[in-house]
Amino acid sequence: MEFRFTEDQNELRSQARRFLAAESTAAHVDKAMKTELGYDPDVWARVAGELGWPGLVIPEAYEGIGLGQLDLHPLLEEMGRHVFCAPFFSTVCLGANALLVAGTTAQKQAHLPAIAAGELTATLGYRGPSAPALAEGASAVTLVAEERAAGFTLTGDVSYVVDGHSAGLLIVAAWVGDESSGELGLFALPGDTAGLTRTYLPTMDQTRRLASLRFDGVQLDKDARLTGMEGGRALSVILDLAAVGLAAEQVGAAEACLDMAVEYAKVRQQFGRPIGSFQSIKHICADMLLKVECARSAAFYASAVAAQLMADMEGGKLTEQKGRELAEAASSAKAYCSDAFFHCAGQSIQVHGGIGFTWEHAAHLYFKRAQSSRALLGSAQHHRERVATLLGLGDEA
Amino acid sequence: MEFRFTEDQNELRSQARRFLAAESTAAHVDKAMKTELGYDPDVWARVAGELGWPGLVIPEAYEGIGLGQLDLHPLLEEMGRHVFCAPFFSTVCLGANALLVAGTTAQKQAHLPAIAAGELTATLGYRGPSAPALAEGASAVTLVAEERAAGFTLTGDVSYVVDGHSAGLLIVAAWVGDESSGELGLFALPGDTAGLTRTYLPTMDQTRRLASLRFDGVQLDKDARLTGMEGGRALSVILDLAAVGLAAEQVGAAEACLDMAVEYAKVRQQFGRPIGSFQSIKHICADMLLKVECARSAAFYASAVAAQLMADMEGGKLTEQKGRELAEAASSAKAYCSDAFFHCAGQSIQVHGGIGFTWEHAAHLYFKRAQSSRALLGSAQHHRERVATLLGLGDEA
Amino acid sequence: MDLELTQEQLSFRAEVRAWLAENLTGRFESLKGRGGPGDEHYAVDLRMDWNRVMGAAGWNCIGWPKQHGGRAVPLMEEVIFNEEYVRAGGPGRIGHIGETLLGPTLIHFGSAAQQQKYLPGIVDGSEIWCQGYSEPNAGSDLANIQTTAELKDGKWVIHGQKIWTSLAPWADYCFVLCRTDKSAQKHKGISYLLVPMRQPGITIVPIEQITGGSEFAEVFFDGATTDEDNVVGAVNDGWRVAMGTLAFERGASTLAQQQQFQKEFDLVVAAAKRNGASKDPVLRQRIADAWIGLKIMRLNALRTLSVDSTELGREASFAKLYWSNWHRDFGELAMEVLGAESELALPPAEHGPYELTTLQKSFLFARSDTIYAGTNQIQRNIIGERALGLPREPR
Amino acid sequence: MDLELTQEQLSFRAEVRAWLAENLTGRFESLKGRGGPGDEHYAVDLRMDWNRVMGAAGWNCIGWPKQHGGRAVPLMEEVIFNEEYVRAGGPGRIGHIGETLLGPTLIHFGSAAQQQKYLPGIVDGSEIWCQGYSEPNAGSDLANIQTTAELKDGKWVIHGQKIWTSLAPWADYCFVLCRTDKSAQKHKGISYLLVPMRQPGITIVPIEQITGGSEFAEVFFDGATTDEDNVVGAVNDGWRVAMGTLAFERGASTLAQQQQFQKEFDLVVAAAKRNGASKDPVLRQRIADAWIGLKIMRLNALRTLSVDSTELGREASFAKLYWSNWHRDFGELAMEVLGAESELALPPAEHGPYELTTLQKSFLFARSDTIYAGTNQIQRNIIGERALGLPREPR
Repeated sequence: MEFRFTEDQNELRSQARRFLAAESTAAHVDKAMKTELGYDPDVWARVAGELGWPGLVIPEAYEGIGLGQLDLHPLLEEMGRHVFCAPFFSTVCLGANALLVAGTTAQKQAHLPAIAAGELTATLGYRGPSAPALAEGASAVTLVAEERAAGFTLTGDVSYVVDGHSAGLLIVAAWVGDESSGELGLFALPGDTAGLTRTYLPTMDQTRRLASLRFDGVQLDKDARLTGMEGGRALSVILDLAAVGLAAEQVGAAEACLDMAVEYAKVRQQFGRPIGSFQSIKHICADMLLKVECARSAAFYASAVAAQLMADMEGGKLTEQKGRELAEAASSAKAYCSDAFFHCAGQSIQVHGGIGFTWEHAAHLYFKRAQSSRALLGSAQHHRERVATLLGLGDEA
Repeated sequence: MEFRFTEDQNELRSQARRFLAAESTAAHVDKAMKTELGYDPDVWARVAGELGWPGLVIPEAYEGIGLGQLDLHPLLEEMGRHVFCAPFFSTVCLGANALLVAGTTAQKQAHLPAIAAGELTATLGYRGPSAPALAEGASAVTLVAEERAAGFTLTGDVSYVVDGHSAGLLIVAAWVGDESSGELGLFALPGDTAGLTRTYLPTMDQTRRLASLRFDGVQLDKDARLTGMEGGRALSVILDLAAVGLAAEQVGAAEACLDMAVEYAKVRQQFGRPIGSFQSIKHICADMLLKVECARSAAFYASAVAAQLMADMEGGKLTEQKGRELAEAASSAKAYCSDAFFHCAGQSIQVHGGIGFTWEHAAHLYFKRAQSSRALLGSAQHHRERVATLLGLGDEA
Repeated sequence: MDLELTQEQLSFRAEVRAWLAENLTGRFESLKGRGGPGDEHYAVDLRMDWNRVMGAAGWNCIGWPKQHGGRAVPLMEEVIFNEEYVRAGGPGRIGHIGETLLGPTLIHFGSAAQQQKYLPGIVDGSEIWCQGYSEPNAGSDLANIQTTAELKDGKWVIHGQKIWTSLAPWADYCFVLCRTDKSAQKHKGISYLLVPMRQPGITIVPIEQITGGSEFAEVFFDGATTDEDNVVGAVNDGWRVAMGTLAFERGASTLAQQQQFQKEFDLVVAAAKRNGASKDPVLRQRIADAWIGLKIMRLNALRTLSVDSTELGREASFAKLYWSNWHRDFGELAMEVLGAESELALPPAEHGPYELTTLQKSFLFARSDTIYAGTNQIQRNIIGERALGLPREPR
Repeated sequence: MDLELTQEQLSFRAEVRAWLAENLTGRFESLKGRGGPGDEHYAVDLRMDWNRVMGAAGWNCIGWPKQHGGRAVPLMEEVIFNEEYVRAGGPGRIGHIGETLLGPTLIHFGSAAQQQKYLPGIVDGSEIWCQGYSEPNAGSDLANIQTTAELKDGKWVIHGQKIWTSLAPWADYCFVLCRTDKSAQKHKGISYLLVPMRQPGITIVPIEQITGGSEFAEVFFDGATTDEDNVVGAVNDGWRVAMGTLAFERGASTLAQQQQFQKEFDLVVAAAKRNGASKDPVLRQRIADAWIGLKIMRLNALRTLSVDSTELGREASFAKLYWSNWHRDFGELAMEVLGAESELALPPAEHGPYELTTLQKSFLFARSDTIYAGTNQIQRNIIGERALGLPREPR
C-alpha cells in the first residue's frame, strides 16, 4: 500500500510550476482576465505544443500521451496555485473526459487527436438558466432534443458553461423528447453551429469564463449524439471526473493562499515583531495548513479512484461499485476542498490585513476563484447530501 | 425606549445571588444531584418561605407576589449561574405558567395559592417516548385521552418530564379521542393518581431530573381538563414561556462559565506568565463574552415579550400577533442561548485544561447542564426552523 | 424595560420621514441606497449637493450642542433619524467623517478658534473631511506612525504617507496624526493636525480594491503645510486626542447600519423565495440564524443606548467584532442562496467592465469589515484586556 | 499510489484475524470494545491476563527489533494488526504505554542492562508501565516540572507530585521526569528515571473525571527511591530523552483509532436510522461531514505511513489536532442525533449510580481529547512554528 506521489508525478509538478511561475504571473492573469476570451492564445499554444498537457490523459490510440487521471492531479494543483487562465479545465476535465466516457470510437477519433494537439478546445454544458438553485447534474438540465428521422432538433438554453463562448467543440446534455421521457442524451456540436447563439457572461471571478448557449431549433445529425454510455449515467461520471479535477485545482490554490499568508506573516512587523509570532495569526495559519493537507488527501484519493475507473472502463469492466466509489470520493473531495479553499482564501486576506483586499494584491483573485469553484459543479451542501444518500441514510423506511 | 434592568430587578438579582452563593455551592449541588429527589427539600422550603420565589409571577389574586416574567429573568439567570438544584423551573416555568395560560379561574384558585406558598410542586409533560427525535410540541404528544360521560381515560406514555417523579401536580398534554382528532387537551392531575406509574430516569446531567409517566387507563374527572385556552395553542404558548425561562437560565450559566475561565486564566501560570496573557486563551474568552452578552440580549428581550403577552392575556386582549411575537422571540432566544451556553461550557473546560474535566471541578456540571438544556424543549435546529417558518420562508409557492 | 417610543419621539420620527419623502427625490433619486461602505466613491459631487441640502434644513450634526450649530437632540432621536434615513434609502453621508469624528473631537479638545473656523462648514454641509491615521507600517500598531511634522516659520511642514484614506480626492481637510517629537517614546511625540487638502505637496493615489472600486486612497505628504495653530490639543499630545475621537462613537449609527444590513438580508430572502432556496432546510437554518443574529445586533445596540454614558456596558466592547463577523458570514450565505447565479456580474452593455451586484459587493467588501478600524484580532485583544481584565502580552 | 495490500500483507491479516477469533472469546468475551480512552480502568485484572495471552502468542511489540523480542514487522503490518484488533473488538491494550512509549525509548536511549531488565516484561505482557510527566504546574509548560531526585547512597530519592497518570494503581513501573539539577536552566537539569511503583513513599490518588470514572491518578512521591543506574540517557539530559519518546508515535495506531471512531460513527448512523434523524436534511449534512472527516483521517494516516521516516510530511504534524477536534465535534453530533434521548443514562437497576452509554462517554471524554497530550493551543503553536517556520513568541 502506497499513498504518495510518484517520482514522475513530482517531476510533472516541477515542470508545471516552472512554466506557470513564468507564464502565469499576476501580470499575466490580470491581462488575461480582462479579455473576453479569458486567456492568452499564445500561452495556450505553448502549453499544447511544448508541454502537451491537453493530451495528457488522452490515450495514445488517439494521439495523446496516455497518462491517467492521477497524473493530472499535480498538474491541476499547480494550475490552481497559479490561477492559470486557460481553457484546460473545460477542454480536458469536461470536454475530453466526456468523449472518453461517452463517445463512440468514431467520435473519439473525430475529436480527441485535435484536442491532444491543442487545435481544438472543448467544454460541457448541462445547467439550464431556469433550473432551481439547488438542482445539480441531470436534474438541472432543461434543454430538449427532439428526435427526427435525420437526427435531432435542440431547443432551449444552457448556461454557466465554462469557456462556452470560445470552445471549438460543445458537448451538451438534453432531454430526448422531453424531460418526462427520463432519457438524457449527450450531444457534441461545433461552437459555430447554425441556430446556436453564445453569450459571454461577465462573472465575479474573472479568471474562469462562463457563457450561455441559446438553442433555437438547432439541427444535429444522428451521429452528434454520444452513445458510448447511457446518457444519464455518463453525465454523472463525467461530472464526477470534473469535480475531482476541480478539487485538485482547489488544493493547489488553497496552498498558494497558505504560502502567501505565511510568507507575509514572517516579514510583516507590527508592535516590533513579525505578526506570525502572535498566536492569533500563527493559529490561523496552522488551521489553514491542516485544511490544505486534508484537502490534498481527499482530492488525491479521489484522483486515484478516478484513474482506476478510467482504467476499468478502457478494459471494458466498469462496475456499478466503481461508479459508486467514484461518486463517494468525488463528492467528498469536492465538498471538503471547496470549503478548505474558501476558508484559506478568506483567512489569507485576514492575515494580509488592508493590502489583502486591494486589487493590486493577488489575494482577491484566489478569494473570488474560491467562491466560483465552490459554486461550480454543485455546492458543498449538494455533495454532502449526495454522500449521505450513498451512505444509505434515509433508505431505512 | 429603555432596554435595561430596573433597580428592582437588580435588587432581586443581588438577593438571589447572595442566597444561592450560600445555599447552592458546589458541595450542595453535589449532594443534591446524588439523591433521587434531586434537590434539598429544606432549601426549597426556605426558597418558598423566606424568599417567596415560587409565587413571584403568580398574581396577587392567587396569593402570589404578582410580578411579571421580566422580573423572573434575573432570578433564572442566577439559578443558572449557580446550577441550582430545585423544582423551580418545573413548578414555575412549566406548571404555574400552564395554569396561568390554560387554567380556568377555578383551576387557578385550586392550585396556584399552594404553589405560591411552596406547598405544591408542579410540572408539565408532553413528549411521548416513541415520538420521532425531531418532533417537538404538539407533534411529540402520543398520550391519548378518551372522553367518557364522567370525564376522561388517559392511556399511554409521557417521558422526559422535568421533576415528573416528584411533582405534586402533573399537567399533561394528550390527544382527545386520538391523534387524528387534532384536538389537544391539557389535563391536571395529582402525582399520586391511581393507574399512574412514575419512573425516575437517570440522566447524564444530574442537576435536573427527568421522569417517565405511564398512564394505564387513568380516570380523570371532567374538570381535570384545562379549558381556559384551546389546548394546542395553550401548549405552544406555555412551551414558549418555558423556553424563555430556560434561555434566561442558560445566560446565567454561560456567564458563570466565562467568569470561571477568566478567573482561572488570570491566575494559572504557564511559561512564566498567566495563561490569559496568551492570545489563544484571551481570544477564547473574548468570544465567550460576546456570546454571553448576545445571549442576554436575546433572552432579556424574549422575557419582555413574554411579560407583555402575559399582561395582555390578563387584560383579556391577547392577539395572534402577540403570540407570534412570543414564538419568534422565544425560538430565537432558545436557539441562540442553547448554542452560546454550550459553547461557553465547552470552552471553559478548554481554558481550564486538565482540571476542567475532573469531577471535582464545577466545569463538568455546566457542560452537562449545557447539553441537557440544549436538548430540552427542542433543539436549536428545531427553533431555527420555526423562525424560518415565521419569517415566511417556503410559503411562496 | 420599555421598548416603545415616547410621543415626542414618534412625532420627531414623523418629521424626519416627511422631510426625506419630500426632499430625497428628483435629481437625488439616483442616490437612493448608494454611497455606503464599499461604495463611498459613488456620485460624490451629487452627494455633496445633497449634503448641503441636508445642512440647509438643519439635519447635519443634530446631536451636537446648539452653540456649535447642532440641535442637541438626545441619542434616541439620533437613532430615529438614522433609522428613518436608511429606511428612506438615504445615500451614504459624505460628511460623516466630519460629523462623527472630527466635529466631536474639536468640540471636546479644540480651541474656540478652531471650533469657529471648522465646525460651521460641517454643519452646513459645505466642507468635507478625511482621516489621516493609518500608514503602511502603522496598521494594527497605529502608534508606530512615521509621518513627521516640523514647525518652520509658523507652519507645520509635513512629510510622510497615509493609507486607507476614504474620500481623500474630494475632502477639503484632513486630520493627520504626525510625529512631532522623534526622540519621544512611541505613544508620545504625536500631534493631531488639521491640514488643508488642496495644496501643493499632497499627492492622492486611489487604491483599487477587491470590488474594482476605489473607495480608499494613499495620501503622500511631501512638504505640505498647515498653520501652527492647526494642532488640536497640546503639541505632542495627539495620541490622547486620537483615542478620544474613537470613543465618540456610541452606537447611534450602529442601529442605522443594522438597518442597512436588514435591507441586504431582505434581498437574500427575496432571492431565496425566487429560486427555491427558501424551501431547502439547510439554507433555512442559515437564513434563520442570520436573522437571529441581526435581531441581536439591534438589541445589543439598544442596550448600549440605554445605559448611562459613564458606565458603558460590556456589550459595547464587542459591537465591531460582532457586526463585522455577522456581515462576513452573511455575505457567504448570500452567495450560497444564489447558487450558480452568484457568479453572474451585471451585464457589460449597461455597466462598466466590472460592475457587481449589491450582494456581490457586500460579499466581497465584508472581507474588509473584519480588518479596518481594528482587525478581529485587535478587537479580541481589547475585549480580553479591557472588558475582562485579562493581562496584556509582555512586550 | 497503490491502495491495495500485497499478498504477504493479506496473509498476515488472515493470521491476525484467525488468532483473535480463536482467542478473544470465553472469559475475554466481556472485554470486547472496552478499556479504551475514557474507560482505561475497566476490568484491569482481566485485561492484564489478556495482555499475557497476547504476549505468549507473540503479539505484543510486533514492530520491535527481533533482538528485543519483537517480530520486526514493517509499519504497514503494524497498521494491519491494529486494524484487525479493533475490528475484532480487542480491548484497550493495558500494556500500550510500555509498548509504544517506554520500550522504544529504551531501545533508542537505554543501556544494554536496562534493555535486558525491562523489555522482556513488556513483550511477554507481565509488566505494566505508567508515565510520570505532567505536574500540577507543568502541563502545557512541561519543562516546568518541580519533582526532584537526589542521589543518596547509590539511590535516587524522589520528592514531588505527578498528575494525569493513567493506570498508576496497576503499574509495576513508572518513567518519571525529575529535576536533578536545580541550578540549571529550565530544560536542562532534568533526568529520566525508571521507578518501581510498589514501594513505600508512593501514594496514588485516583482522579474522578467528567464521566464518573477514574482513569487518571495523582502520584505523590515522598522519598520513593530507585537505583542509581535507573536513569535513561545521561543524568540531566532527560528532556532530550522525553522529547524522543514523543516522536516515536508514527501513525500506526492512528489508523486503529480511526477505526475505533468508525465504530462510534456506526452507532450514530444506527441511532439516526432508528429515530428518524437520518431523514433530516440538516443532520444528514452533519453526518456526511463527519464521515468525510473520518475518511480523511484515514487518508492522512496512510500518507504519513507512505513517506520515509526521515522526511515526515506536514500531514503528520496536525494528526492530534485533527482527530481530537473531529472527535469533539462528533460527540456533539451524536447527542444531536439522539435528541431528547441523549440525556438518558443507563438504567440504575443493572448499572452503577452513574453509568453512561458509549456515546455519552465518548461525548464527554472527547472534551479531554483537545487537552491532554498537548492542548489545541499547543498543537497550533507546534504546527505554526515547526511545520510552517513561523517565529516563536518572544519569551
